[in-house]
Amino acid sequence: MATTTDYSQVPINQQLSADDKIDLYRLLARIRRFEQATQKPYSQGKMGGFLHLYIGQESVAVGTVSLCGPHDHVITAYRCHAHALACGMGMNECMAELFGKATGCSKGKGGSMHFFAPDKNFWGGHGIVGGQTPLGLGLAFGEKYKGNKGACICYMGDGAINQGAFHESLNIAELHDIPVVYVIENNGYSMGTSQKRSSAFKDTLAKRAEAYDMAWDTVNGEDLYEVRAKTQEALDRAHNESKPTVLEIFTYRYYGHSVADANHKKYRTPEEIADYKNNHDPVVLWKNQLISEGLLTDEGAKAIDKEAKQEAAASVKFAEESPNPTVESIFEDVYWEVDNQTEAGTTGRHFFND
Amino acid sequence: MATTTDYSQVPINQQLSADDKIDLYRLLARIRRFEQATQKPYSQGKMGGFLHLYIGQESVAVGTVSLCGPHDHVITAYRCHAHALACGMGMNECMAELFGKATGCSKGKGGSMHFFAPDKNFWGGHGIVGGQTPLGLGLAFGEKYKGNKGACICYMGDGAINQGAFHESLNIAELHDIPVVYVIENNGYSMGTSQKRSSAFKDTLAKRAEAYDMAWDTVNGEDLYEVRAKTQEALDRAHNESKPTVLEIFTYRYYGHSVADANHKKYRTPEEIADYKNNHDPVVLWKNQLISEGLLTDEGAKAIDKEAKQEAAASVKFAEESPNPTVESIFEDVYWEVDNQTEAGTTGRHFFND
Amino acid sequence: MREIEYRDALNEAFDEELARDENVVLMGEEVAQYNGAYKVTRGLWDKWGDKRVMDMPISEAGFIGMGVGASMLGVRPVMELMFWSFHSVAFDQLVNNAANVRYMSGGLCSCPIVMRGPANGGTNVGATHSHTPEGLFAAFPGLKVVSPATAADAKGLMKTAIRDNDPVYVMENTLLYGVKGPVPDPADGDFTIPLGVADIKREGTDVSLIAHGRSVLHALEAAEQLQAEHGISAEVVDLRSIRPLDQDAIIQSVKKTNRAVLVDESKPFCGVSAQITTLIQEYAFDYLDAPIKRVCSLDAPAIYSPAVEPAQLPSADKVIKAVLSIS
Amino acid sequence: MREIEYRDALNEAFDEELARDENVVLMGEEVAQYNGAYKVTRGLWDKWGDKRVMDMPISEAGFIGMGVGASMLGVRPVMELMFWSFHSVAFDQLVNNAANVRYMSGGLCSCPIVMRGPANGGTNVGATHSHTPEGLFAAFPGLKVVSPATAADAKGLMKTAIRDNDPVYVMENTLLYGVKGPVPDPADGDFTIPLGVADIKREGTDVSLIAHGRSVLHALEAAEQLQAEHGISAEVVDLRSIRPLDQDAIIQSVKKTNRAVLVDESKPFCGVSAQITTLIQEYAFDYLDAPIKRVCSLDAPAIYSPAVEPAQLPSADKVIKAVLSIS
Ligand SMILES: Cc1ncc(C[n+]2csc(CCOP(=O)(O)OP(=O)(O)O)c2C)c(N)n1
Ligand SMILES: Cc1ncc(C[n+]2csc(CCOP(=O)(O)OP(=O)(O)O)c2C)c(N)n1
Ligand SMILES: [Mg+2]
Ligand SMILES: [Mg+2]
Repeated sequence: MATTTDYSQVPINQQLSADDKIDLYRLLARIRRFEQATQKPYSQGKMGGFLHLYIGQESVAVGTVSLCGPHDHVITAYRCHAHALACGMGMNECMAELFGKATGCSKGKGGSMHFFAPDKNFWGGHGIVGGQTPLGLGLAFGEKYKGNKGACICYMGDGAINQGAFHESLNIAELHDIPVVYVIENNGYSMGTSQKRSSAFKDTLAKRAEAYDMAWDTVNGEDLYEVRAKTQEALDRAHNESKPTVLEIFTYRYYGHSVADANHKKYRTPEEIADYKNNHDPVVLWKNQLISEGLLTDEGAKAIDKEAKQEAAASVKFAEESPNPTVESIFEDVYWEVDNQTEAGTTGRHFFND
Repeated sequence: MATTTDYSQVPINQQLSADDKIDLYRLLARIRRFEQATQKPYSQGKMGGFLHLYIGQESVAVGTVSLCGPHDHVITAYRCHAHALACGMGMNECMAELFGKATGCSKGKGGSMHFFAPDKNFWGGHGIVGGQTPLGLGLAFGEKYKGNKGACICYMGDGAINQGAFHESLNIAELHDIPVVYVIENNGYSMGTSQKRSSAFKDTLAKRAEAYDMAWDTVNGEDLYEVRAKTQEALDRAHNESKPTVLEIFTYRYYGHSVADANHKKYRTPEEIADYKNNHDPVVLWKNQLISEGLLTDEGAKAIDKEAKQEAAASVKFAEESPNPTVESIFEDVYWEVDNQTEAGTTGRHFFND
Repeated sequence: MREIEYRDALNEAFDEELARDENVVLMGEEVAQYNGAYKVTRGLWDKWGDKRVMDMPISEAGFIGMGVGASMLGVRPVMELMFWSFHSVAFDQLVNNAANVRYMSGGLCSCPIVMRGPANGGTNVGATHSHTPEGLFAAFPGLKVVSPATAADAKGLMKTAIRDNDPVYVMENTLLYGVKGPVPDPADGDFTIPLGVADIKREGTDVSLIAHGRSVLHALEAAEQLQAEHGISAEVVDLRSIRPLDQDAIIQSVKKTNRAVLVDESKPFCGVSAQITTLIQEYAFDYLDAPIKRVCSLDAPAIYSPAVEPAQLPSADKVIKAVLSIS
Repeated sequence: MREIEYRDALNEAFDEELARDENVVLMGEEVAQYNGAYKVTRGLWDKWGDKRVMDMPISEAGFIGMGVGASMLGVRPVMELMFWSFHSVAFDQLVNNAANVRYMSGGLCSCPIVMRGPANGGTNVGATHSHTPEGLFAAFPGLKVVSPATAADAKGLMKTAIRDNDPVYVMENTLLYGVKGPVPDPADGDFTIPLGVADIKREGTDVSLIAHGRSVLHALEAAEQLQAEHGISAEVVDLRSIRPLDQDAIIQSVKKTNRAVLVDESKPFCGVSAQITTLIQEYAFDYLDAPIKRVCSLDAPAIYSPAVEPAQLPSADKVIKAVLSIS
């Protein structure tokens, strides 16, 4: 990954004002603090199901999403908290979703794996590995169909690339000139399986794109400037040529696959984890970058971080105080026509409980 | 595809005796005549369903299967008549299968798309595009698991390569060192869709194997010597290194996708079809080769062809005179345990008709 | 009324909806340049062009999922599966993404998509190509399933399905494509049929024959013979829509006739007929004078043999036998 | 008798069958080095090594199909789906290749394979991860489906499944993995339970509670309360095996009690309970004193909310209510 390009100098990064850069830091800090705030309530049993933390990978979601315009869409897998916040969702509705509350972004129906905010161009949060990859294709296709200059950034893990649906999507994307950007967030592991044990490949995973004659690139995910620079190239290709790209972004997760993954120190060495935390932490690196650029002081950073922490704590409070969904609500949000009490929704029997 | 190698000179072809070469011609002629003999009864409504003819592609099945030893297996898609005969199945049980008779290889249960002869290492005949590709992987794995030096040649069409299951299979094959040879029989079209309209690729379809760091090659399918030479390399790789290969063999089908495909002169020009028939017919080319090698005379070839035609006609007679399956037989061959009247097969209700 | 083929009735539905709403787009294998494997989309690519009628590679999971994604943005894709049997390679997109995305997003996404294609046995294409998955999909809340038996129903239900804001899975039938039936002239106005409304295709008093899809034709034929030869008056209830289901029509008919025979080409285990039986025994328990009987496909994978396959499927004869067994 | 966890009962079954037959091989995601996502295969890779316990990439269609192909050659793969819910991405291999290859080959191929994994709701993992597909698969002739409720049944059925020469789909349950129950000691001999034999988990005279999987526990709990609080004697029939099905046991019980309540975590539309209802009304029509009632999961995709999901699932309370409604 050695490179001599100074990505801070590319136009898309040059355009960033000091405030923009600080906002990026704020977002990184907020995402980190949001997820940290989930750990206690999760361990107290206040949340259910899985909790897949993104901690360590924040620069990927923040850098890529920071480039999205009004016709650009975002969709990802179950490790979705960061993408959701980066798209502009509030901590309250996200935290409440984790608590399964009616005030959650998905009304408590989706949980950790299924955050949604279509009004902010964020389309989930999907639990079936690889299952979101054709949906991302469809979102990109949809914008093109409507005649807009738009794209979809569709994220997946390094383990997900071996799902058939992804390959089918790649072929269709290139064949039909669909402006989708597939981002492989390569954190080195799919659950307890290292990249080498799950994928056969030459050089890099992204290079598989060549099989479809598709553009691709690899990205050092710890460097927000590089993430933005290379993602912008892909978005330009999508917007201007209506062509897809595969980007492989190297990153790392500090915690287990999910909070329930007690094995995560067995399949990785403690040294490996410590090295990433100490030397490659994307939040720290960006903070240091801004300090070195003279845009931020240690103190300023601390204040931002403190605010983020408070916001996260407040969201926990909001979630805790929010009402649960009603049992009746189980039957809402199944059919549009039923919810909207249209003629279609009131004709014939839709539900078959006794 | 221009090449200067004389494939007749490679060891695997040098090993062929005059009789071997004439036997290959006989097989080509028999396959051609077998399929030609199906046309009349099919048009008379004596067969049902689909009838996908292989005419024009014969050298592919004949050349590849001619290399198979006792631990090598063959599995293909629905266009399976040639592979079946090449594996040593008789015309009678194949023709009877087309007629849906009890004497058919699959007792009239499979039809044209589902010929089987596991005793001859022929594992079908599969109708779901790409669905056989993981099965081929499993057959190759099975031989390896049992400690044998074996392989599986798994065939599919140029349209089939865009099924997710195939890509999953490629990754697993390379990752777990599975001795499978995937043969893409590229006849240029999947139904009415040209290769260019169904696949995005660089240079050749087989090159997609590079995405998995897998060996691959392309083959001029009209030349039996070349087919054998390059397939042997793949089989050697499978046998000696337990490594997979993708081979793309260029070929052509003269008729429509199935006999019901009335459109086939619309998506291809008559000139294209005529050119292949006149200049690239694999049966004629091999005959001419043998004549030029002084191993066969025109007359000798005619005699072989005549015999093949008679054998095919006899198989039609056999099929016509064979009994239909009984209605009761509908419930046979569903469960092994039931068929074998074991305790398991006679415990509990297995079938739920009133 | 003019008579047109079921196939052309569908074609008309597409053509009218393509004209009505620019968000409607047809996609599938061979639907455009080839005019459809069964010519259901004949002429539409010529007329509407590449943007509205799109050929797809043999990647059902990929393109069905793409349709689902596009529908979330307000495109209204009408996706052809060349055979419904190919659902097996796109199952995740069909039963997770299409069926659940509205729910999992708390109603924020919706999925106005139509999946369609033929789903039937009887053409000697063997076990993998003869699935009849209407019950299988109707089992997933979030999905709607219809199964038209006539040309008019095909057109009317298809147009409604395209306008519906939920995923609707339309089960057509290769054996019906060439069958003609009366269909209102487009000049006489927009012709639609609501989902969730059964059609009493024949009135009767002695037994209710409840069917959908091609089985309706067997039921009607049986009803004629039962009348002529046995003096039994059979009512034929064509469900048309499996989910939403016109339960009232079913129960009303059974309460009148006190006997029911279900005709359903699905396999018997957990088929549509099992669900209808369950509803009848629950909601008309005291009205039943005999057990509910079912005529389904024989419970084995679909046999190829052209001589034998018909015996595996429902037929008028079998329906008559079932009726006589409880009369 | 010693008590062990359901999880460990399964583990023992694998260990014993790995020892018994060198053709038995375990495959799946994280089953080897990670010891299984739910630790069901704990220690087996250490003991049996790479050849007998194999990790697979996240490619269910690929590796399940590979298992099917290997089984045709006489290997006996035991395939883990980390969740049965992931059937959706391997559906073609599961319902076409595994279920049909014997049939389409006229009996020349067979497919001695086991597919296994947890299939249940109740752990707040949402709609895509909470499918209960036992009825869905049992609908395909060629497949066998079992659903053990106790540790002993889990071990006994699993061992039989592995030895069976047809594809057997074993539906386990993440909520049962940690539940202990008596399981015979291996030292006392080979312990197997035949497929197709229901187990009367509790005798009774007034109503038959018919269930499988975790629903059996709800039925048992309800039975105790019905006895204690209402003087109603409920018989609990644990199906254990969905296909083959012990129809005799069901019908015999209903003929005795004249009333049936089915408890089935599947969704109600075309679920297992619809099939059982259909059989009862057909074979015990004259014995039924009241409509058959069902307690299923509420008919919507699985909700996440931990506070609400329990209300979507069957429970002893709901069973009691259903029983009282027909008593
Ligand atoms: C089809 C399917 N198979 C298996 C799983 C279980 N599963 C969930 S996440 C995961 C690992 C995915 O790893 P990767 O794609 O690298 O993403 P990461 O967790 O590292 O972000 C697995 C096996 C699933 N959800 N869906
Ligand atoms: C999953 C699936 N989708 C679609 C079909 C219908 N179909 C059968 S063959 C075929 C074309 C396949 O073309 P190709 O792979 O090139 O093989 P060829 O027919 O040329 O031998 C299609 C679309 C099918 N059988 N299975
Ligand atoms: Mg990963
Ligand atoms: Mg082809």
